[in-house]
This record gives sequence, C-alpha cells and structure tokens, in this order.
Amino acid sequence: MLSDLSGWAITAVAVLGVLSVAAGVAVFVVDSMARATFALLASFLAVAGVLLALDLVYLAVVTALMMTIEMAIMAVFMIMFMMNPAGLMPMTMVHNAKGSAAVGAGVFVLLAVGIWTIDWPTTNPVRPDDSTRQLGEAIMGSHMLVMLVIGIGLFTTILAGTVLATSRGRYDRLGPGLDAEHPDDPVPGGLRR
Amino acid sequence: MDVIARLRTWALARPRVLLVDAPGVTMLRWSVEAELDRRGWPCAVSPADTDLLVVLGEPGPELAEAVEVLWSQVLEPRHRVDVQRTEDFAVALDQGRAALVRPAESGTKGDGRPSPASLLGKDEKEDAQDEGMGQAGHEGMGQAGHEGMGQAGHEGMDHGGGHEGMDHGGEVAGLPMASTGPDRDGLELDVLKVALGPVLLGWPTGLVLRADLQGDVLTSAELAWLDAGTVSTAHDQSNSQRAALDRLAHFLDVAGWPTAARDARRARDRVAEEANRDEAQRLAEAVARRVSRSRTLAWTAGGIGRRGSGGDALDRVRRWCDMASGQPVEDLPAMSLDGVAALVEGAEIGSARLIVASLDLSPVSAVSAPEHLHA
Amino acid sequence: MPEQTLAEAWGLVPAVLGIVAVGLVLGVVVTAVDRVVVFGAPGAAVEPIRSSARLLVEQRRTTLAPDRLLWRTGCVAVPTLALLSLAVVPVAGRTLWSTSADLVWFNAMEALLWAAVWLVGWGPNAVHALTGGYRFLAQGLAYELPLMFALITAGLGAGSLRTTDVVAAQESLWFVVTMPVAFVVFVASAAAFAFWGPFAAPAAADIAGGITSELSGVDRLLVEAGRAVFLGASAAMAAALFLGGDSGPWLPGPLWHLLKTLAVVAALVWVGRRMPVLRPDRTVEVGWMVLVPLTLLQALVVAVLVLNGFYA
Amino acid sequence: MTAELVLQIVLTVAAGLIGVGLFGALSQQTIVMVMMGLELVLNGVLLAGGAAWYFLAPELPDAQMLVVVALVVMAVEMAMGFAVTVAFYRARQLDMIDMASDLRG
Repeated sequence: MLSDLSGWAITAVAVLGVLSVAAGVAVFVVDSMARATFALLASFLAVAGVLLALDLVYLAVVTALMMTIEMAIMAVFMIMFMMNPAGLMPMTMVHNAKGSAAVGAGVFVLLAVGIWTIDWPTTNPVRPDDSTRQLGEAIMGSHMLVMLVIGIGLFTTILAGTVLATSRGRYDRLGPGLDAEHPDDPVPGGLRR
Repeated sequence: MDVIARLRTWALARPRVLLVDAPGVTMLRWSVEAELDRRGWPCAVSPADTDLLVVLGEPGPELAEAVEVLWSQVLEPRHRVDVQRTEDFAVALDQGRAALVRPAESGTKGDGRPSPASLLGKDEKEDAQDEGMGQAGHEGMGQAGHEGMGQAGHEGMDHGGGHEGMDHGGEVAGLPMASTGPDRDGLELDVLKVALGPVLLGWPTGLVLRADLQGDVLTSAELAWLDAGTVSTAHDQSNSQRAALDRLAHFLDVAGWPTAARDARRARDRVAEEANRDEAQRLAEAVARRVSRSRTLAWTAGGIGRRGSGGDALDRVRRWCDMASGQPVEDLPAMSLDGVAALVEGAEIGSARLIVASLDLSPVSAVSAPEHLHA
Repeated sequence: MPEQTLAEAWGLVPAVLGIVAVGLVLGVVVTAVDRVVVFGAPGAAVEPIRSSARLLVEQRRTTLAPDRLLWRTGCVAVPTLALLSLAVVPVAGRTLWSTSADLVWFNAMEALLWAAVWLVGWGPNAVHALTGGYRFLAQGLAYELPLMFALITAGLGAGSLRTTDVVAAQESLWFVVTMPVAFVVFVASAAAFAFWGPFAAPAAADIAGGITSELSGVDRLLVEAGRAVFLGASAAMAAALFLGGDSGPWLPGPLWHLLKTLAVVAALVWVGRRMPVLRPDRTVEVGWMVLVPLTLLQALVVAVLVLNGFYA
Repeated sequence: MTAELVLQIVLTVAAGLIGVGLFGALSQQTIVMVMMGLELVLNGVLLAGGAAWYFLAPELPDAQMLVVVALVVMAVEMAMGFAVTVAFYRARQLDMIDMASDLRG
C-alpha cells in the first residue's frame, strides 16, 4: 500500500524485522513446545508485516493465512509427540549446539558481508499498479509451468502424506471383499455411509 | 459513588446461577428452576461462569466436600445460598442477589480462596490415583486436582505433562507427569486421568465418572455415587410426565439445544399448575414432538450408547418424548453403574455425557441395584 | 485509485474508531437477537450489555500452572482479529482499508482467529478447555477450505479480490442468485469459526463450556465479544459479497446494507437455534466429503459463467 | 534513507533468520523441531524474495514467484514431516509389539 518508502514504513520494517529474528531465536530458547510453535508463528507474522509494507499484499496475507493454519496444526503435533509440551520442566534437547551455532553464525556473517558489499542496482524501477494482478497474470501466463509443477507437487504430497499417516486402508474399513455395507470405523462420521 | 453502586446493582441484577441439588430434592429443584426462568437468571455451566451458587437440600459429607471445592473456584463477586425448604427459595434468591451486589470490603478479596496448589494438597488424600493426569500435554493440573471438581472436572484435572518419552515421573507444580499408553489409533498418546462430576449441567448430581482420557476418548471408566449407601431412600413420587420432561430438559442441555430445553422446562412447570391442563398438555406435546422428530438431533446423537434391547441414546430420549406427551410407556430396567461404564467405554467425552444424560440414573436406583460400585 | 478507503476519507483515527464502533454494535445486535431467541423473552435484548458490565466487575480466574502469556494473548487476540476482519467489509460504501487481496485478508484473519481460540483453550491447563480447543481445531480445519472456496467464488464472479469491486459487480444481479451454495457455506462456516449455535461444540455444555469453561471477568468478556463481533462482521460480509451490499431502491445505501446484515443475522439465529449442537465427529466428515466438492463445483459453475460473459 | 540501505537492512534480517534457522535445524534432536528450523530458513527466503521484488525488479513477477515457491515448499515440508512423524510413531509401537511377542514365543 505504500508506493514510496516513508519514514513510518522504514521504522515499521525495521521493528518487524527485529521482531521476526527475536521470535525466531525464541523458538529454540523457550522450553514450552506450545510457546515455541507460537513464537515461530510470530516470526512469520512479522515477515508478513514486512511484505505488506513492501506492497506485496497478496503474498503477505497468504503467508499469514498459510502459516497460521500450519502452526495451529503444528502445535497439536508438538504437543502429541514432543516432550515437555508446556515447558514446565526445564530441559534441553540439543546435540552439537556449539557446532550448529558456529554454522549458523558463519552463514549469517557470510551473507551479511555479501549484502553490505555488493552494489545493489536500485535505480528507480517501474512499479506495477497492482502486485497481486502482476502475480496472477504471471501464474496464469508466463510462469504457468511453475504453477503446474507446484500443483502436481502438492497433489503428490497429499497422496504421499495420506499413505504415510494412515494405518487403515479400505480393506480394514470394508472387509476383505470390500463388500461391507457400512465401513468399520472407530468413530462413524456424519454421512452414514 | 452512587452511580457506581447503581451500575453494579444493574449489572448484577441477573446473576448466573449454578444449582447443586442434593439427592431427593427434585421438587424443590423444579420450583427453583421455574423461578429462575421467570426471573431470567441464566444457568452457569462452570464455576468460572458462576455468580450465585445455590445448594438445594442437604448434601451428604462427600458431596458437601465437593461443593466446597466448587465454591472455592467461584470468582468474586460471588455468594452461596443454601435452600432447604420449598417456601424459602424466593427470599433466599433475593438475599443472594443483594449479597452479591454489596461490594466486597477491600481486603477480603482472596479470603477463603485457597490457592490452586493448596487445594491440590488437600485433595491428595482423597485420590491418589488421580494424579498423573496428563492431558495432552500440559502439565500441571489445573486447579485443584480433582475431585472436587466439580464441575467438570476440569478443573482439576489436568495435568501432567505430556511427555512422552521421558518417563521420569517427575513432578511439576505439585503434579506428577502423565505417561503415555496404547490407544485406538496406535499413536501412544498421553493418558490423562479425569473425574467428571459430581456437579455438571445435565448430569446426575453426586455421580462421579473416573476414567482415562486420551485426546477426547474415555477409557477404563468407572462410575460411583458420592455418599453411596447413606442416601435417603425417600424418592420423590412425582408425576411421570413431569419427570420425563425434566429428563428431556437435562438431555437437551447436554445436547446443546437451549431453546428446546427451555420449552421442556416450561412445559414441566405448566403441567404442575392444575389451572390450565389443556395448554400444558399442548406445550408438552409440542416440545416432545419437536425433539422426537428432529432430524438434526437424530443425526448428531443417533447411534451412540447402544444397549442391548434398550436401543441407543436417541431411542431412550424418544421414549421420554412419548412419556412427556402423556403416553404410557413401560419402564426400562434400571441400569447398573457397571453397565453404564461399559457403555461410555471408548466413547468421546461429549458422547459419554450424552449417554449418561440419556439414562435415568439416580442414587436410589443404584442402591437397589446390587452390583453398584462403591467409591 | 478511483475508490477511496474510509481511512482516506475520514482520517485514520476516526475511521478506525468508526469501524470499532460498528463492530461493537454488530456484536451487541447479534448477541441480543440470540438472547431473545434463546430466552424467549423480548426483554432479553438488553442482556448483552448487562452481562458485559457484570463481567467487568468480576475477578479473573487463575488455574494451577497456566500458560498465562499464551492464554491472555489468545483472549486479547480474539476480539482484535474479529475487528480486523471487519476492516475489509464495506461500511458506508467504503472499506477501512482496501488492498488488492481483501478476500484473502478476511480469510487470514479468520485463520488467525482459529489459532487464537486454540490458545484460549490451551492456556488454562484444564481438561475441558483443552478438549474444546482440539474440537475447534478439527472443526476449523474442516471448514477452512469450504470458506476459502466460497470467498474465492465471489471474487471469481467479480474478477477482483477487492470487496468494493465485488459489491460493484452485483449491480445488475446479486451473487446469491448464481452462488447459493457459496452463500450458505460462507454463513455456516462463519458460524463454525465463531463456534456459535449448531457449531458451538468447542464451547458446548457437554464439556462444561469448553474453551470458555475457565474464563471469567474481562477474559470472558473479550472472547464472547470477539465471537459476537466476528459473527456480525461475517453477516455484514455475507451481505456485501452475496446480497449486493448497499444496493437497493429508495433507501440510502448504508441503510440497505444494515438491513441486509440484520436479515442475515436473523436468519442465522433463527435457523441455528432450531437445532442442537452438532457433534464435531459428525460435522467434520460433512465438511470434507460434501462441502469441499460442493464448493469446488460451485466455483466451476461460476467460472463457466464468467467465461461466457454472464457477469460482464 | 536510500532504498539501497533499506534493502540491505531487510536482507540482513533475512540472513539473520536463515542463520537462526540453520542453527535450529542442525542442533535439534527431534523431527518436529528440525522442521521448525527449516521453516525459519524458508521464512528468511520469503523475506529476501519480497525485498528483491520491491527494490530490485518490481516490473518482473519472478521474485514473487520465488516467494510462492518458498511457501509451497514450506507446506510440502510440513505435510511430509507430519506424515513421517506419524508413521514413525506407529512403527515404533509396532516394534514394541513385535518385541513382546518375540519374548513370549
């Protein structure tokens, strides 16, 4: 929504940026799995806020939408499968923390050096009226192949995820001849099939 | 100051009421419910939601203790009213509201409100096996561990942590951690010990359901009456049509159908008034027809709690509908608590509540059933 | 830009205050209509305000070992998100702020509401509250996609994700005529996300109030207000997306929009209170197996109509 | 403040997210926490992609497409991660049951 960078926008971007990194650090600092999940969500929302300031409305809102749903589901998994979901018992579950920290810091330094030494070509680019329209037309036009691949990839993911996660197939539900009148489910659904 | 006092009076003019009925005071409860409906005072579903705790009759020692725990969870402004006789209740309710409106003197806040942790200690003696409670996760029990729990168990219960993996058996906030157990879906979810009752909306007061909760599925359920054996056997001999309407109202409360529950209660109260029999009959038939013909109720509550010859929860409710509209229906044999426990075994917590609400359980019938559980 | 936002027209602060006021009024209206139906007494209309005042004088609940930070965050987030979702609903012909992705914004706010409500259930460290939180997650997941497709269908018909464009595209024909399924699904999903009426399982009496079971005082007020405001905002959105927003003869536009919103609220409460709470293990299957394909089919029909120039 | 400086600040933030995410992905012991580290890395990619679009090439949709792809990668990673975790839990339990029957036999 800002066509030029006002002082307000720069301040907002800086604050949100700091917030996103701080929340990212919090993910691995807090004991509680629920808090870790929501710290990650806070990090995503801060990045979405920056994208909003950068005029990428659709991408910002979609980031918030997708990541919220993902984190809500993630919270359940964290609580189901992880120790210490509420963080009432202090504990650490890391291995090779020093080496990992060195790698993380090293990559950051490397990237930062690159970022601050490169001469970025920011010469008054032409801005589209509507970034959402630009993206939509790219998806349905010049970049359609990307979208096709993404679509197939997502569909594959749905199938693979379902296969991996379920333990009951149709033979369990409908009997060896697949001829049971009603599927044998632990909880009957609402369709009375 | 005056304005504030007036605002306070206005704000608390219709307090939310949590009713606790000791066994054997059915008629008193009916009159109080009718009065509350007339005044438009809503019913509370949890202690956090309560302004006025109304205890009807004289609870036995165990129930009285549970009511104490419940009372400790009600938040200021709060007031407790004990009603023994039918003629007192209107005055008692007025006094209760007046006491509620009076601002608490500064400094009294917190008096009589033990910290959650101290409640835990108190309850420990009562139920050692309730610990552990870990629901999904979080550790630490909610307020008051259990039993008392009035309402809902929720309070209470919660806790332990979910930890899988680490069976350190440690304690957190005074509560042992939960452990995991095999479950229906093969996912080794945490096992939380819960106690439902003895005071819940649409739940026979004094009944306590102890079970393991995994996710929202109850396993290894056990049912018991508080004060079992000491209950007076004086059963209110009331009109079966009114009793059926009352049970129907309870079931509809649990099923989350407030308008139908309200109509069932109003019909129940009208039936008692001799003045207008025809209209009362019409109301009773209308609500019975509405419930028994409801497709959505059949869809949502059908097929649960199936019991040999007695049909499922929905069939039992439809029998009550027939009774409520005045048709003669032969009685189903009373069910033992073990039988009920078998019905709720493996049920989702909401279905379990519906199943219990669809059975006419009372401490009296339990005493007559030989194999009932003792607490 | 041809269309102006409320913030540009009135100034930012008055516009935000105006939207908050509209949200609160809608919330009170929804609650009042609901109370009148539930208690069966016309006098119940003042009860929402009385309850709010009573909750303000009440103590806040504490439980043992709660996750206080997340709990309070959830409680504050619920009404905030409900008001934010109102930011893209046209009021007096303009939205508080207008983006090129208004419909997705509305959807995102409702997804965030989902996370916030789960936090309200998680925070107090109590069985019934957490059970309510899980029910809400399952219900939200099943109704998220149908709601998304319903919103997108309206955007598809208008060729824009901007709500003011969607309203403008209905000048000749209300979208509800060609998108009845999307309209019904939108309103039902909104009720599901506000855990209200037949979709109140996360806060139902069978789990002692579920996510609201441990709430009292100002926390309860925030959550209850949030769900009422969200229902009101959704009704206003439904009126804008499917019922032509502020178009109508004789009366001024905003009044028409208000009337349509009230009609949606009244219809929702009237239908919703005629049935018991639907248990989530029954409703989620309907969401996944019936509503998702149905809304996709609806979108397909609308897409074909768009290609034929029906909406042009 | 020049656009270049703002770009550099935003990119530094993105680099910070990537660094923190890498630390987490490498140091955590459980699948779900490793996934959270990877998500943080991708979060940095989102931010960098958005900044690149705004400051460097807003006339082209390529940077936006990069962000879309990063979002999809996140979704796929999450979905597969959860599925694998569930499968792993089931397998672990099956193992335990197998072991028990071995003992008996």
